[in-house]
Amino acid sequence: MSKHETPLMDELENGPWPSFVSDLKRQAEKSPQCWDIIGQMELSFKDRMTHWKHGGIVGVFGYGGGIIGRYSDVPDQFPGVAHFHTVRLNQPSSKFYRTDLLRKLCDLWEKRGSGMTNMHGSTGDLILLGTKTEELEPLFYDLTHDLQWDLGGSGSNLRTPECCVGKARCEWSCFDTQALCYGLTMKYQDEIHRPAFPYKFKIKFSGCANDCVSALARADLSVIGTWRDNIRINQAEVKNYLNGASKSGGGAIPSRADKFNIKAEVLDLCPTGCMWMEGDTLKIDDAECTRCMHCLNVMPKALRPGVEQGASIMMGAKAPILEGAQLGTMIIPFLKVDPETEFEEVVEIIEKCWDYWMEHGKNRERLGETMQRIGLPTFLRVMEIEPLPQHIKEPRSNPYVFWREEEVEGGWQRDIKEFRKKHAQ
Amino acid sequence: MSKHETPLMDELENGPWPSFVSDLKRQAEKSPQCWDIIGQMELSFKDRMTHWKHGGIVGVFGYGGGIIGRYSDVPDQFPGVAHFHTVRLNQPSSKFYRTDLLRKLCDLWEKRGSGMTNMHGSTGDLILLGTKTEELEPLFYDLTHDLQWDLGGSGSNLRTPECCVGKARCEWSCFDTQALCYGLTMKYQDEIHRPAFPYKFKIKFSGCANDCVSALARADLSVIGTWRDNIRINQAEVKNYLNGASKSGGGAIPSRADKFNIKAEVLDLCPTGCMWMEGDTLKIDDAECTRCMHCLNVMPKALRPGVEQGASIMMGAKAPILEGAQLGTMIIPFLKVDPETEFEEVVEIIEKCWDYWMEHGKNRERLGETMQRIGLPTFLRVMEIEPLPQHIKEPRSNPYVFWREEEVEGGWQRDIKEFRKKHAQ
Amino acid sequence: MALSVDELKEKILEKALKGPKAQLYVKDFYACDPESKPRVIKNAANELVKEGKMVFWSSGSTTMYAAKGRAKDEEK
Amino acid sequence: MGYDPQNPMKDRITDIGPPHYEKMFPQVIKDNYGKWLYHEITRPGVLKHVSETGAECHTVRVGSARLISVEHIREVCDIADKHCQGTVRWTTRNNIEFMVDAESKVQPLLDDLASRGGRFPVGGAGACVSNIVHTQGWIHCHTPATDASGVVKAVMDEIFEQFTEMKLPAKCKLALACCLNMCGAVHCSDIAILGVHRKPPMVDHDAITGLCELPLAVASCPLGAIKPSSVKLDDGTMVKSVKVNADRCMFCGNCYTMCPAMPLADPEGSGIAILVGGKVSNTRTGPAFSKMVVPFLPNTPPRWPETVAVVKKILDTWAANAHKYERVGEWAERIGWEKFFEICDIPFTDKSIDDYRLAYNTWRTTTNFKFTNHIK
Amino acid sequence: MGYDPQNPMKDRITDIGPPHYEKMFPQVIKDNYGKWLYHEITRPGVLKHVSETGAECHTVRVGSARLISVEHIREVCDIADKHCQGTVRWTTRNNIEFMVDAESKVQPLLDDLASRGGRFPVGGAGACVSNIVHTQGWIHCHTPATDASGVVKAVMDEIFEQFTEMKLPAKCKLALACCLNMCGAVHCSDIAILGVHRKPPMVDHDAITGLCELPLAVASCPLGAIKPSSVKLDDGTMVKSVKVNADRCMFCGNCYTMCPAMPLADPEGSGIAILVGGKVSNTRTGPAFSKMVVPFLPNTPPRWPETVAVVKKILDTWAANAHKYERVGEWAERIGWEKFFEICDIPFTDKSIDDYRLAYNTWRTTTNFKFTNHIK
Ligand code: SRM
Ligand code: SRM
Ligand code: SRM
Ligand code: SRM
Ligand code: SF4
Ligand code: SF4
Ligand code: SF4
Ligand code: SF4
Ligand code: SF4
Ligand code: SF4
Ligand code: SF4
Ligand code: SF4
Repeated sequence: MSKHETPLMDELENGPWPSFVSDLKRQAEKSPQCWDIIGQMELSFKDRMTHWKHGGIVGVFGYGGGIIGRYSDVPDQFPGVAHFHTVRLNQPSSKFYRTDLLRKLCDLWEKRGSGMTNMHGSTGDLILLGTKTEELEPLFYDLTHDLQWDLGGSGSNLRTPECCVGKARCEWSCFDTQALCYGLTMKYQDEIHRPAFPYKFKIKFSGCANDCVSALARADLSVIGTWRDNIRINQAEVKNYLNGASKSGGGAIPSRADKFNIKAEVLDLCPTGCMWMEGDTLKIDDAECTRCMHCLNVMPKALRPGVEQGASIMMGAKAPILEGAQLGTMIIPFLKVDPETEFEEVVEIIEKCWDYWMEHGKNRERLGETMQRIGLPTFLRVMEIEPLPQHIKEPRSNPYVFWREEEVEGGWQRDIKEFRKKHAQ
Repeated sequence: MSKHETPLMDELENGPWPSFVSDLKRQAEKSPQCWDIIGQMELSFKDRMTHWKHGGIVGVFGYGGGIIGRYSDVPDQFPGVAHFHTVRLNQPSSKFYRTDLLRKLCDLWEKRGSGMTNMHGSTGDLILLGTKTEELEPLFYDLTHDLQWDLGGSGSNLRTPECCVGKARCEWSCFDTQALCYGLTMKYQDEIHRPAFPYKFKIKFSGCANDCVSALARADLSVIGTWRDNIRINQAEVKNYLNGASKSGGGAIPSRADKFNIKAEVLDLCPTGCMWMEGDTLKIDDAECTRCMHCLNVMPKALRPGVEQGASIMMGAKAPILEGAQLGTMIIPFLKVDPETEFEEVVEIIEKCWDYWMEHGKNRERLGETMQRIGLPTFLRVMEIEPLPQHIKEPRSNPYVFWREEEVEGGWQRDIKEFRKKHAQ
Repeated sequence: MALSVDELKEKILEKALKGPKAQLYVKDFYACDPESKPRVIKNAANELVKEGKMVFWSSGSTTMYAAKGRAKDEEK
Repeated sequence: MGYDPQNPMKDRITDIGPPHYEKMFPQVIKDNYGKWLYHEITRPGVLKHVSETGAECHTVRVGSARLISVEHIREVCDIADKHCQGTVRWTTRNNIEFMVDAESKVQPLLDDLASRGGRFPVGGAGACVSNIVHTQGWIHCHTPATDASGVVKAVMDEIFEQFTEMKLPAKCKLALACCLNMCGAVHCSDIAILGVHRKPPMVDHDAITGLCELPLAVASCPLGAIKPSSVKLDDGTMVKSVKVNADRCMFCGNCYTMCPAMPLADPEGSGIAILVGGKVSNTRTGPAFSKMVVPFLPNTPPRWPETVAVVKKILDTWAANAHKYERVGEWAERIGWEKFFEICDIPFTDKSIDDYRLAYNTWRTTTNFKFTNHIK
Repeated sequence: MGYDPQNPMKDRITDIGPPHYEKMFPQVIKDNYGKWLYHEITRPGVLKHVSETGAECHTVRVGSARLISVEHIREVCDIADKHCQGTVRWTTRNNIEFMVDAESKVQPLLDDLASRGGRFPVGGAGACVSNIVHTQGWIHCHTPATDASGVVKAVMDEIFEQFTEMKLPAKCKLALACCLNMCGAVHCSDIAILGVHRKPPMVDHDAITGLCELPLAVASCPLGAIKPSSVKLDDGTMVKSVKVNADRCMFCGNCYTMCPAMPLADPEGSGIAILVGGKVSNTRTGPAFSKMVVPFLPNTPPRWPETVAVVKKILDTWAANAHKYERVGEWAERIGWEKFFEICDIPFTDKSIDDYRLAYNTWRTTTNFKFTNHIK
């Protein structure tokens, strides 16, 4: 583990954005294997190719997830990264940290690994980047004993659930994202740590339709906060926007903030056209509102979500491999999310879905792909959910209805001989 | 052929809409087999089922289209319709008729058939409804000799082309729909009368984007008029709309015509938002206009298509059997349609497309289905058409590009042994 | 009648040890007892891992099971 | 002269095409071809086109059953001879158009038409329901799931004043097709009436080998529901035939198109579906498919009251709620389909949820929706 | 104490989950949980949340490379200890947030951050480009077609002021994924940088049986391009292996995921595609996929100038032309994709025309289009 010539890497120490190369070099002072990280990266920059190989069976004993095995394909040149497994730690909901805990983690990872991390992985885990096979068990031991901290998911497991900042620091959260995220994480520890499914399963929680955790793009099941009564309007604050005392979007778009034009910026952009002014009083026909959040975003002081709050449940989002990407599909338009009942309603839906998917999902078939394969009507039937127009953007345009025999008067059995009596060949 | 008891049919003689039953009865005085038509229809009304069987091979000698064979499955009850073949006559373009010709046709059909017709069939043919096999040849003889009139298409033929009223009586037609329709009909008599293709092929012509012949829904190839310069504005007439002297839509929507509101009725409904008023002068940013026809429709006196006129060519529209319906897909955004050159450019496109489809189309595969199967990029390549953003609504969202070997630097042949020298297993 | 957990584990292990496939999806074990729910089978297989008789093999995205020693193992 | 069966090829004329359109034109059309400047709708069913030459063409549009007799056509000719110098035309929606070249000639024409016992209703222009584009049904076709002319008559009788007046927010294009082949533009209509089957085909084993090629029958099924099979007939002989896996059948009827020994029509099984919101014109928004909102209504001749009621309800609800110029589909998109079902009082069923190809594109992938009475 | 390799099961603790979130909260967060009333962005990168109790939380958001060392984290902890009572958080886009409970504490914090040699750029709030969500690339993954951290650094250096200021019409969400697996939300981002392969996999016949299960490799290909095959090795032995039908391959890499003996990465073959116009929020319009506008740019480390230029061009063109609040995709839809290609000066290729599943839905089925310089 020695310093290598790394002119390409070094170039990336220039420029205003924080440099991971400088950071690696700083860490290398304490964790010399970082020189080999830089060295192998340099080689990749030269070869324009990765130099990592597949992982395989590494993991901590009894867990089927949480570790991604990784080996260098040039271990002789870079022995410091011959093994370079990552460890996925289940982040605390919404990723708040106390420094005492973080410092302990830093020390532990400097001792047991490369000292490099990802804060955070795309699924939400805190990722410890690069260690040897033999360090895994000791690391896990210290982690659980000293830090009371457990691994997240990988493989065909429930993946580490993730949520937006929600009620902790946002005025719009329509349910308690942290509580639900943490509650389900604890309830499903087994599913997170040991493979249970045909393929990965991801759950994400956003407190409102802004979806700050991108659940609708990335989660097999997403819970998105909403309300079913009326937007709360503070008319005095509406006037403050009109007279310029408050800034649109809380000041988020200063470059285009000449004078607030409520018609152009709110009324005309409301997708349902359900807002209008009567003098300087703002009116909303809430029955027409789809709670898209636009007007609340523009006038955060004047408008607030209604008080009858809950969430929509969408299923099946995923990246494109293999059938093409899917966004979450509406499954439950509105549901109360109640910590009192330990989120009973949500749990029931999740488990009904798992039961079906575990039995009928094909290997490496994401939930969304299963839904596509069997069709939404069948999926709803399986889930015992009444079909609603809210499930669709628009009704089918092809005429190919799969009627079931019991739906058709007289069933399907007919006698061709009887038929022929009335209709000669 | 006697009068039958037809209480259900008789019911349909009531009501304000013209009654086909009364009409059948009127005709029955001259064509007694009409009693059997009414009789068999009555039976269908009772049985809630058709009483017709497949047709088979009837036709006129040497033609593979123009006749649809049909037999009753209750011929003993209704001998007058035991045979009930239809004859499709190729309508004159835009369906103008002189009465002398029509009267001759009436006489001929009373002599040779049931006396019943469809004016017109959904493809555009004039349909003579119901005759016996032995009448077909005599009918065809008289038709061609006395009326100089030929049959239209059916089966795996080019179907009878059809066009909107166009320049004959419409101010918006951007090319000569009748001339092109008639020209191609004459050029392709062989394709209309004898099967040439894997399946039916339909061509329709509309003079503008209003598409009064529904080509975009129904034609394997549609030619739709448009222009590429600026909408002609008559500002004096604009003022007449503003001051109420002219009625919006030429008076088409009187029930909602309180006072013409150019903003609500035109500017705000323009899909590209490319229109605005400067005082009472109407401005259009023609570079942004998609020539959707809305504003011209609303203010026919003030707005006219530009003068550099031509057409878009769309391909592949069809009804849902079997892959689901398709609308016409943009193939040529803009083309001059020039009678001087005998529509050379259009002919070239049609024949290039036929050449490919005849060779590569599967049996009973409509052009649109072929296009779907091979993909639009391949189809454009086959058609030697440069790919344009106008061909699509939006770029692909999946990342699955089928690169061809010649497009990739260094080709596809690689040596795994060389690779392994740099990347150990 | 569904098999007992022990019977189930026995069948699973037998399949992992002697079956033609070295690495199996959890679904491949469902056939060991059509009467048992997927969750029961999954739990039995996971217990065999805990007992050290089987191992998890993971591509990172996909997890499979193998009898100890039969997995495609980098470090062997 | 005439056709000689002994000598069928004698003097044979082929491939001469249709009569030339120009020869069919009224004089005012011929003279002003390509010169039209603008048009007005001077009263329901009456169009006035003005040419740059100053000439005018006044068109009186008249409803027609489409299924018409030569006697009726002769009457049309009588009218055309009397008022229109012996010319007449038909529209792409099967209406009849009488054209005159002066305003003064309109009223006499209208009076004449009105005197003919309701056979020539004037209308079908502007913001109205025009004629219902339709197909054969029980009058001629072998595959229909419902009738055409009868249903059209029943519907048009009920909404007749929407034809003769212009009280709608925009044009409303109705169409009917008697089976899934959808001859016509049912798949792109504001309101479409569609004949649908719901029972899988029977197989007429006695007759199948005589009536069709088995491999074609097998290949005809887009879902592979038809398989070759050997069957023992009543008389004990084994024949090659096919069997249908009814659970995979979607009742498209393509097998029957290819093989007459596989009928699917049935008095209870077959009936009508209602689709709405299609259009063809490119005005504002592009062409759009009609969407299935009622998957099944029974065949109830002679007046199909269930179908008539649904069509009228949709038409009236749209008329009462849409903006000016807004076609049915544009309106439904604007208010949202969940609202459409609610205010049209149409029960929502899973049959409206697509599960054929491309189905995923129609599922709701946003949390944006309106609460309706569907959500408890 | 500690882990005892001789006795691995001793005192083993499992399934305890993550630290409880509440224990991690700053005091002001704990006290005002669920009570927040509204927020403001007082200056770039600084949010002010006001509670119904009157309490305030001021958040300073700081950019991060995501790939960070424990030394860097310790520095974060130092700052948090000094200003934030020992608490800090990370956002869903990998920025660091320092929260203080009074306006007066903001400036000292900002000064401190500014003093640390550019390691803590403040920004990423409001109408800006926030951090680029990204993945592993050459730092850790085995399947990448490009790097992650390097490309992100190169792009962020170039558009740095879009992070530290708020000059855009709306938020612009950038993402990078190093292969088609698209770990992250590349498929729904305003501007996405995507690693793509363009050469079919090689097959390492010598090693394949040792490295993977052949049936899994065969089954992995969504297009059935992989078939079992017997191959003679150099030493003459016949082995069971697979062969790839290159013409059917779409370079998805799924085979390599399942079978390490089928690598596809290549210095020339692999590179970057640019996709634009996706979003996840439901604001105004629902979530939308990103669309591929540039199918391929070469891998040119360390600075990827071609990629940087395209991203900047799109960003600048959008910024100059979009309406307030209009996300990239909303803008492109409004002006039309043909205009997007024209004004962003991006060559249009057939690669942007979909020919995978559901492709038909993306073809233009209306005559409505704008003339651009593409039409001769
Ligand atoms: C580490 C991480 C990227 C990162 O740098 O952040 C990651 C890394 C890998 N992902 Fe991922 N995925 C990561 C989040 C995602 C996400 C985002 C998310 O979870 O919100 C997605 C898109 C959402 C989704 O699941 O669809 C994602 C979609 C994939 C896919 C495609 C799955 C699909 O069904 O479309 C694969 C391929 C596969 O499963 O075979 C994949 C596979 C992989 C593998 C295991 C590679 C492989 O082919 O086996 C990568 C291991 C890299 C390594 O060396 O560590 N990864 N992967 C993310 C997990 C960190 C964490 O736990 O926090
Ligand atoms: C007569 C007519 C209906 C009418 O009452 O007007 C008609 C009647 C038949 N059509 Fe049609 N089609 C008629 C216009 C259409 C149209 C409209 C058009 O051409 O603009 C369509 C939709 C557009 C299209 O082509 O996609 C149409 C789509 C079909 C289809 C579905 C084809 C498809 O690819 O989706 C079939 C079924 C088939 O081809 O197997 C079909 C088949 C049939 C057959 C031949 C029945 C069959 O299954 O073999 C019908 C014969 C009925 C009879 O007894 O005469 N007909 N058919 C129309 C032709 C009259 C004319 O020549 O003017
Ligand atoms: C006569 C006819 C053409 C023909 O060759 O026969 C025709 C004639 C005219 N059409 Fe049409 N259209 C005719 C069928 C159509 C069709 C096809 C159809 O109905 O099957 C369409 C497309 C249908 C669709 O979009 O679903 C059609 C979509 C239009 C439109 C667009 C309306 C819209 O709101 O989208 C206009 C413009 C308008 O009405 O403002 C238009 C306008 C016109 C104008 C005003 C054109 C003109 O300046 O002369 C004509 C009189 C309109 C009227 O009757 O209100 N015409 N028009 C057809 C009359 C059918 C009938 O008897 O009712
Ligand atoms: C801190 C964070 C949540 C978290 O749990 O970490 C967050 C926080 C806020 N988001 Fe967000 N959003 C955060 C990621 C997201 C994401 C996900 C992502 O970026 O990957 C989205 C969806 C992305 C998408 O649509 O593609 C997201 C879409 C929004 C929107 C909708 C914007 C739009 O125009 O569509 C708003 C409303 C707004 O900005 O007016 C919003 C608004 C907000 C507000 C104003 C909410 C509030 O009242 O506190 C917060 C400050 C906004 C700001 O920074 O300008 N947040 N926000 C995330 C910060 C990421 C970062 O470091 O940049
Ligand atoms: S998703 Fe909604 S509730 Fe959650 S942080 Fe974003 S804006 Fe707030
Ligand atoms: S939330 Fe959206 S739909 Fe509802 S009123 Fe506001 S802008 Fe309109
Ligand atoms: S399609 Fe256009 S040109 Fe043809 S009749 Fe209709 S409005 Fe006139
Ligand atoms: S034709 Fe359509 S797009 Fe063009 S200006 Fe008129 S309304 Fe706008
Ligand atoms: S729609 Fe069907 S039943 Fe009706 S005419 Fe066409 S093919 Fe025949
Ligand atoms: S009706 Fe259609 S789906 Fe059913 S068996 Fe016949 S061809 Fe197949
Ligand atoms: S996007 Fe592909 S290459 Fe990048 S981390 Fe994910 S799996 Fe690995
Ligand atoms: S890269 Fe994808 S398409 Fe190509 S062979 Fe591998 S799995 Fe098949």
